[in-house]
Amino acid sequence: MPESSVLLGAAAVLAAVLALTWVTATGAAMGAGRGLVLAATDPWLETARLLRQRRRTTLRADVLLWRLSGWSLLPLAVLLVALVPWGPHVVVPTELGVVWANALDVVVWAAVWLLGWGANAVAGLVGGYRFLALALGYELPLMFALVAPAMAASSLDLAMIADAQSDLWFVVWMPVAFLAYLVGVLGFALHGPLAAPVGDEVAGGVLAELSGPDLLVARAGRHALLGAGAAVAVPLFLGGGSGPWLPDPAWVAVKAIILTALLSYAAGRLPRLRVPLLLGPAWVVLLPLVVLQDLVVGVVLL
Amino acid sequence: MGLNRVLARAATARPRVHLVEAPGGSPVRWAVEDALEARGWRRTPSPAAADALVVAGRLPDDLRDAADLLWSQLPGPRVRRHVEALAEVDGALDTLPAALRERAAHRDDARERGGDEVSRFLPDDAEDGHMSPGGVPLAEGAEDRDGLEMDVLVHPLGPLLDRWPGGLELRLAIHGDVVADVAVQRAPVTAGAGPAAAWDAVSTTLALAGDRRGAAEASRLRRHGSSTTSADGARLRHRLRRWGRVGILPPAAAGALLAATDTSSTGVPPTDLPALLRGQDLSDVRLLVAAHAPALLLGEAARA
Amino acid sequence: MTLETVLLVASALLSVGLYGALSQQVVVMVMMGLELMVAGVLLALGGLWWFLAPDPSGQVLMIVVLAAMTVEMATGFAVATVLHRRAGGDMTDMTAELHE
Amino acid sequence: MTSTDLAFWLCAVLAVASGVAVFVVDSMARATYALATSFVATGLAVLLLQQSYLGAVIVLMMVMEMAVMAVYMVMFMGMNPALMPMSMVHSHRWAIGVSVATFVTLGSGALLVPWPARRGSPPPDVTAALGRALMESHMLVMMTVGAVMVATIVVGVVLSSHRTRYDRFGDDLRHRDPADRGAR
Repeated sequence: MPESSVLLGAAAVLAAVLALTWVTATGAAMGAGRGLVLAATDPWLETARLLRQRRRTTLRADVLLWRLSGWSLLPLAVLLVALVPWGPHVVVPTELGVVWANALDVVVWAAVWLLGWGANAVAGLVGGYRFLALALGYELPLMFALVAPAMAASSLDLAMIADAQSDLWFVVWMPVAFLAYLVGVLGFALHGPLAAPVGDEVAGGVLAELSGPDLLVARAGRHALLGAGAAVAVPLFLGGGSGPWLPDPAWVAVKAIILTALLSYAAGRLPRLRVPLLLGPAWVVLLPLVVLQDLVVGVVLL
Repeated sequence: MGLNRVLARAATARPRVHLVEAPGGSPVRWAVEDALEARGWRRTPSPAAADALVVAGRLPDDLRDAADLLWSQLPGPRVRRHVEALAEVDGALDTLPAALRERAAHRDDARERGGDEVSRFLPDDAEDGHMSPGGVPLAEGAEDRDGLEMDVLVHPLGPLLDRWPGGLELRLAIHGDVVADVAVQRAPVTAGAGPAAAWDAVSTTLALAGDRRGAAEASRLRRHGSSTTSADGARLRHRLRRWGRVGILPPAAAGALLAATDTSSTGVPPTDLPALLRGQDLSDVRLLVAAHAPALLLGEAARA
Repeated sequence: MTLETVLLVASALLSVGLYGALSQQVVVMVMMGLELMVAGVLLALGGLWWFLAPDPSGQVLMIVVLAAMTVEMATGFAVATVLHRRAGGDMTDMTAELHE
Repeated sequence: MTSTDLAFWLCAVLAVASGVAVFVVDSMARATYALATSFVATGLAVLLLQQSYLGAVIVLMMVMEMAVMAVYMVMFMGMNPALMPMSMVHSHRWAIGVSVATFVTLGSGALLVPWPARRGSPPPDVTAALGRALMESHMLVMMTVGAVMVATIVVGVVLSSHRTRYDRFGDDLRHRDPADRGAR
C-alpha cells in the first residue's frame, strides 16, 4: 500500500471514531431524556470545559498506571475501528479480525480496572471490581456470539465475513448472537444497563477522581468504545458494505452510525443493572442460547 | 485573544455543579435542582469534575470542615456558593459563569493551594509512622460474609454528599464493596414525610439507579405537589413496582418508596438504618438511604 | 531473528520465571513466576516450530501448553483461596498444611 | 537488520525487562501488569514467528488472566500495595544462582547445538491448518484438553467456595436475598 493511502486510512479512522463518539454522547443523553439541542451541543461545551479545567491527583495515587489506563481507552477504540473493512479497504488488514477484536475488548478489562485502582480511592476501586464482575458475565456470551458469524463465513477475517453476507445479513438468522454481542458492547463501553462501574451511586466509580483532560479522554474513550463496538458489528452481522445506491464505504459508515445511535439511545434510556444481577442471566440464560445459536449455524452449514 | 474568549465562554456556558444538601436544606435543594433543570445545567456525582460547589441550606458550624474538604477536591477553576434561602437561588447560579471566567482570581486561587490539601483532614492518631505511609493507616483484616479474611476499609459516607439526606453521616466498614458494619455518626435533618419529600425520594433514588426519565418525572410531581392518585403518580408507582420486581432497585428500597408515596397508608414506619444496611453492597447503601429518606426523620424522632 | 536468538530470549524468560518461582513467599507471586516460565516455553516452541518443522502438529502442542497454563492458574487461585481461608495467610510455607 | 528483526528485538527486550520488573516493583498492581506486558510482548514475538492465531490468543488470554490475577493479589496480600514497599522473598541468593545457572546452560545450549535445517515448509494458511489439525488428526488432544478444562472449573469452584447456593438461598432456593447479612 502506498504511504498516502495509509495516511488517508488513518485519518478516516480517526474521523470515524470522533463522529461515533459524538453520536454516542448525544444518543445516550437523549435516551436519558435530554433535549436534542442540549444533547448535541453538550459534547462540544464539555470538551471546552474540561480542557480548561485543572488536572488533579489523589493522595498516594499510582499516577503512572492511572494516567496510562485512562488514556488507553480511546486508542483501543481507534484500533477496533481500524479493523473494520470499509468495503474493499481495510486500514489494518488481518486474517484474524475477529480474534483481534476480542483481544482488544479484553484489554479494556485491564484498562478499566487500573483506572479504578490507580486513583487509590474507594469509589474507583469499587468501580474497578464491579467492572470485572460484570465482565465475567458478558464476556463468555460475547465470545460465543463472535463464533457464529465466523463459522458461517468459515473465516476469522472480517472482510471475508462481510462478503459472505451478500445474500442474507447474518443478523437475520443469528439474532441471539447479535443480541449477545450488543450486550457485550454495552459491557466493555460501560454504558446503559452495564454502566455500574461508572454509576452515580458509587460517585462515578472509576471516573470519580478524574478531572480536566484526563476525564475528557476517559469519558470520550468510553463513548468511542460503544461506537467502535457498533462499527465492528457492521461486518459481523449487518452485511458490511452491501447496499444499494451508495458506495461500500458509505454504507459501512451509515450502518455504523445508525447502530451506534440506536444502541446509545437505548443505553441512555435503560436503568443500570445492580451488579449481582447480571451473572446469573448471562450464564444461565444467554450463554446456553448463544451456544444453541452456534449449533444452529453449524447444522445449517452441514 | 478573541478565540480564547470564545473558548472560555463555551467552557462556562453550562457549568457542572456539585450540589450537596445541608441539614434541613431540602426545600432549597429542590429550588436549586429546578433552577439547574431550567438552565440545562447538570450535576456531577463527585466533586472531582465539578466547576462549582453549591451547598443548599444553612450549614451548621460543625459541618464547615466537611464543606472545606469537599471544596478542596474541586480541581479549579472553581466557585463556591452557599445558598441559604429560596430567594438566593437564582442570584447564586446566574453569577456562576462570569465568576468562572475571572482568570486572575482563579490563577491566585491555584497558586494559594498547596500540593497536598487532604493531609490536614486525615486523622492524626496514626502513631506508627512506617505502617501508615503518607499518613493513611493501613487496612486491617476481618472475615467477610463468606468466612474469608479480607481487608476492611473504614469508609465514611456523608455528611455532605451528592443526592444524600442533609447531614447524615455514616461510618461504614467495608470488605471490597460489601458493608460489614454501619454506625450512624450524625443524624440528618430532612424534610420529613409528605408528598413533596416522598416524590423527592423517588426522584433521588431513580437518579441514583440510572433511570433519568423516571427521576425527571418524579421531580415534576414533587414540584407540582401532585397526588399519587393522579395518572402520572400511578404510572410512576407502577414503574417503581416493576424496578423492585426485576431488581433494578433493591426490593426494600422499592417497598419504602411505594409506602412513602401511598397516600392511603397512615405513614412510613421508622427505619433502623444500621440493620437495614448491614451486608448490602455500597451502591445498595446509597439506594436504600435515598429511598428511606422520608422515614429517617421519623426514625430519629422516635428515638428522641 | 534466528532460532538461536529466539531460544536465547526464551531461556531468559524461563530463568527469570524460575527465580520468581523459587524465591517468592506469596503463592500468587510464585504463580507469576511459573507463568513466566511457561511463556518462555511457549516462545521456544514457537521458534522451534517456525525454524525446524513448520507443520500443524507443533502448534497443537503449543495449544496444549497454553491450556496447561490456564489450568495451573485456575487451580493456583483455588489453592490460594483455600490456604487463605484456613490460615488467614498465603505464604508458601503453609502449603505443608495441605498434606494433613 | 530487517524491520522484522527490529520488531522482534523490541518485543524480546520488553518481554524480559517487564518479566524482571514483576519481581522488582513495589506494588502488586504494577507487578501484575508488568507480567501482562511481558505476555503481550511474548505474544507479539510469536506473531512475528508467523503464528498469528497463537499470538493473538496469548495476548487475549493473558491480559484477561492478569486482570483477574490483580484482584487475587489485592485480596490475598495483606497489605496495601500502593503504599508499602514489599519484599517477600526467601533464599534470594540461592534462587538467583539457580536461575543464572539455568540461563547459562539453556542459552549456551541454544547457541551451541547444531540445529538441523528446516524440514518441510509452513502451510499457506497457518490458522486454517491448525484448525484442521485440531479437528481432524489431533482431535483426541482437543477432547482431552476440553475435559481437563471442565475438570479444572469444577475443582476450582469446589476448592474455593465455602458455601453452596443452599446456604445462601435456603433449602428450597426460595430466599430472595442471600441469608448471610453481616459478617459471620
